[in-house]
Amino acid sequence: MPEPLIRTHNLEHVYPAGGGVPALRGVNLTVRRGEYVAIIGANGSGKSTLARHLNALLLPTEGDVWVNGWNTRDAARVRDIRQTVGMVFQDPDNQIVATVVEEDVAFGPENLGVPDDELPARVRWALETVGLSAQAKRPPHLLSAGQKQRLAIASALAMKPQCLVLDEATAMLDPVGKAELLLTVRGLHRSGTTVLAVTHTMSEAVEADRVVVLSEGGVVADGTPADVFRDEETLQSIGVDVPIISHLARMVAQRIPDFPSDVLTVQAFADAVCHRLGGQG
Amino acid sequence: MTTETAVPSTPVRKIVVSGVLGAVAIFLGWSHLGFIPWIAGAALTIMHVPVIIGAVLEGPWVGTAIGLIFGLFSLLQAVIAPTGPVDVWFQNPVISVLPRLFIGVFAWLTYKAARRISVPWILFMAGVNVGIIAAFTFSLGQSNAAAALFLAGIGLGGVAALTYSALKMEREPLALVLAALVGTLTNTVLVLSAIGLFGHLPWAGLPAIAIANGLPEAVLASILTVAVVVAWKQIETGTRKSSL
Amino acid sequence: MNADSPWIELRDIHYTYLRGTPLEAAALRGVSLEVRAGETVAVIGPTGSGKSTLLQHLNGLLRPQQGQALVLGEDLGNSAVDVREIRRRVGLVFQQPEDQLFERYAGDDVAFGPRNYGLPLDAVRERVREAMESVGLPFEAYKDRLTMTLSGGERRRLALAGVLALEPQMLVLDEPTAGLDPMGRRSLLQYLRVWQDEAERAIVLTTHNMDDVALLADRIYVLVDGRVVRVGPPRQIFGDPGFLLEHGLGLPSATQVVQALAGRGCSVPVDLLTLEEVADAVERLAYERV
Amino acid sequence: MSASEFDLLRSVTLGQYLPTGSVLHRLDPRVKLLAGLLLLVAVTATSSLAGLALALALVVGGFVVARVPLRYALSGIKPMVPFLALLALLQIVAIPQNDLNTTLLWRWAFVTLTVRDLVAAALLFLKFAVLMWGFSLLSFTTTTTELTHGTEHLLRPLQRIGLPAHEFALMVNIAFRFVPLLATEAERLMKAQASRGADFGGGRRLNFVQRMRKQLPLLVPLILSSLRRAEDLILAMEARCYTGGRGRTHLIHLHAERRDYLALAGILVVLALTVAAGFLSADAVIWRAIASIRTS
Repeated sequence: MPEPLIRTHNLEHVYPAGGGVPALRGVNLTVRRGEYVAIIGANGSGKSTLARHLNALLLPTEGDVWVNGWNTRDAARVRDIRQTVGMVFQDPDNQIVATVVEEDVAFGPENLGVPDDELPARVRWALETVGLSAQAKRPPHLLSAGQKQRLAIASALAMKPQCLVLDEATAMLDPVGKAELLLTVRGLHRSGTTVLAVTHTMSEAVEADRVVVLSEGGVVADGTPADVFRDEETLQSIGVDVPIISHLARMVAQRIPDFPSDVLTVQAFADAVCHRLGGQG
Repeated sequence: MTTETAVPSTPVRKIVVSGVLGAVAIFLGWSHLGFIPWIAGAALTIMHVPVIIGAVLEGPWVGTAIGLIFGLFSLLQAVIAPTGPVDVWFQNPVISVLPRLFIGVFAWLTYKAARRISVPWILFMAGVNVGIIAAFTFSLGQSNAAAALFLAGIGLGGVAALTYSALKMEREPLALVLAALVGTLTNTVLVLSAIGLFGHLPWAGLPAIAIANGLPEAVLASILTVAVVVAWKQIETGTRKSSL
Repeated sequence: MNADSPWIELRDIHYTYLRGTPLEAAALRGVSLEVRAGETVAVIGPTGSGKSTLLQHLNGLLRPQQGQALVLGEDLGNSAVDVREIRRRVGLVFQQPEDQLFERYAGDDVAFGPRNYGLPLDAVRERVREAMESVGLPFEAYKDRLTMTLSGGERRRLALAGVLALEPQMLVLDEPTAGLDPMGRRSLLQYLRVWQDEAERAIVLTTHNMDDVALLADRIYVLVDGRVVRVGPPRQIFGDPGFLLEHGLGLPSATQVVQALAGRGCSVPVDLLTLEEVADAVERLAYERV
Repeated sequence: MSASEFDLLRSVTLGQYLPTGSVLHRLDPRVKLLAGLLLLVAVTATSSLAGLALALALVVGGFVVARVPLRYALSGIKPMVPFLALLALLQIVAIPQNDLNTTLLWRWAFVTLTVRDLVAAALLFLKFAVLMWGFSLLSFTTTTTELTHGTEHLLRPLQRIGLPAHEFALMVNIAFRFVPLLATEAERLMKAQASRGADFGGGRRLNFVQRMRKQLPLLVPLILSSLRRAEDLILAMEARCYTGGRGRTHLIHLHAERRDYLALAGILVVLALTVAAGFLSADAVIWRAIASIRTS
């Protein structure tokens, strides 16, 4: 079994100003290369706190976190860890450093000391991947929120990370922006990047092939979206909504007994209906 | 939203906080929100408040850096987009940039010292101030008795109010008020002295301007500094309750 | 303003930012809109269609450069109108309002509005109590809380309370549920519905969440590039999903399912809006085939 | 009444950069920065009208080359004309220049007006104008980003003696990056508070306390929000492995070409003449030349 990309062991975190209440209570999580994992939970469940341990922005109060075999407590490895795990944050405006799009993308590689002559090609590749090549010379404050988030992804990509953590990256986007961002992320995952999406938007969680549910700092569920979203009651009790479609599927299942209730997307639901009607007709 | 109180001051933090508060200073100047019209067409500025806040929160280096940005910007604004006669003098970096480098340092020193303030120290300071005002009134009294008495009245009133509130306030807000007062007076005194040095204004007139302009600016700066820092570091003060 | 005339009537409003400068940008190009007592009107449109600019004409933050804005019988075109009184009766809440809180204690922030209108302390306290209770922030428990220590959802409801404390006749909300987690969104919508049913009140809101629109709106205005391209009840507007998708607008979940079913030949009535209706329609389809 | 009282913020466009794409725009920013500094030194150092006229010609020529409409470029000085006139008058009254061998033009009670007074007034006006238009030309033709790059590259050799050139440039870059954000934020704050009865119109004379009560609820959340944004940006920069200037490579490299050296040399010559004119008392020479033509 190859070493997982990310592994946490009894990870606990207490914020100094948090009044002693642990934000994370003993989280054990492993993520293998190439996985697309969604981390969901109500506000205050510890989602973002967990995400910020994965690139050593936060260090555990108790327990350990390993990235690519390196312990995040090992100061000498912090740079390698952050190069391996890129991160995109929630607010599009507050994560852009430079006053020109292409220079912001270059910021990360410049910090890594990527040789000067390699930088232009890398910046062009990153902007190409997220579809922002035309905006290279423009100031960021003239971009839409969706474009700014894609710029943030390009800036993380330019460091050639093995894994990309999206910390509620679609929360402040409109539907068009959300769809574009999810499309970009799906493309990255298909080309081999491990993706960890912290979100409370169910349409984003359904994109993943594995869902981890957090509540009050602990993992309460970990499985495929279909398994996790089958149990609507417990999820609602910890303040997590199921995708609207699984809610609809469950309502139909009450009316038509053998209707599959583990359906998650609009298309899957429509197929199930037609299959159910076709099969009977 | 919890902010860690004891946060190590890494180089990144120093650069970012300086840049962001520097942006506030630039914005206040550029949008004229930083100018509050005062009597006789003069305007009080609060563009030095971000410098004081930066110094109090992140130390003297950040205070100096924001002071530099504030100074360079006011130089640039005086040259490119002048609005009043004062701007002609502010085209000279010794007047617009040099004094602003010291606001942060003095504000930080006062803030650090004031946190260890004790009642006898307050009374001692009150005594010192009264002495200064007395000497000043005596010297000015030679040439213009009426003005001297008037200014002395203001000065004594100020010291009395300050001493009373110092005895009443808690440690942290008091330290912030003193940091803001010293920071503002540093700016006013050094800028006016530089102006005096270049002979733009007669030396005799400077103390009057210092008090007429400097004191209200100091009051404004301390109100703003306390309101921001106390909210940012979530410090409970005063009645610890809303006014309802 | 007689009884049945609309509370708000915009006629052919044009607005251009920075008019006459090289940075000129036309936001509204002839918009007409009407809001009647007790109605909930939704304004939907892609980002940059002029939604926020339109909303700011409803409480006089922006005055019409061209066309007429009649709000509660006053013509906002002429500058003699007491616009502060209009702003009291038409409460406007901006996007991410939690960023605009400035008082240290929650109670004081809600009191900002009533104090601006010179109310005595006990009247202010009563207004603040009522407003905070109506958004699920118990007065005694929350009035002395530090604003910065409240959660994002709580601060957004506090900002809403700050407007409700002025006892407005109308609420104008710019993306009220944007960025909230599902629980926060549900509770906010609940408070809005309760507020509207309490008395004859109207709501105008913009949002990208089409499920909210299907749930709340009596009438919908579709805005594209500063022009109203469609207006009508939800069933009619969402009955033509192609048109909305074409302009980059989302669809309520129910409509998405209906479209997917239609695409596969299982025809269900096209104007279904809620999940219950879809579930019943599928049930009917299943038992018809038997 | 179309412009609302909140529009002032939206018009806060940072600097007056006009992308006319002229050769001046394509000059190496280091040359333009050095030119600005040289102009500052030359204008303050010279005491000769002729020299200043030369510098003025250089700046106005710059506007033409940069294809900046002259009326627009020079209009910036309009608000200052009354003040400059006032200052000139003050100078004449306060610092009489009637001792040297100068011809007396006019006398009234204790006020004396001599040729030298006029020259002093003209010097004051010209120095102010040349400096203002010179730096306006700089801001028309150079973006803030180029300015920070130019400054960083100019200061880089000093980095070896401990001057934090990289840190300073990054800080200024962040400041320029945040000003437009603060502008939109402040506008939203003003509108939110106006929606709750705050009166920013301020048509009638608000006294000091009223005005402060209006401005404080605006400034506190504005500064708090900039501190919040700083916390996010710190995380974002750390997540991208920023640990200070050492070992950092650079995407942007400034290459001075022949035309840059030529331009700098040209500017140097003109400004040297401007200063030299003062020492060679060129004004007197020219004055005598004009006088001799007139009398012959």
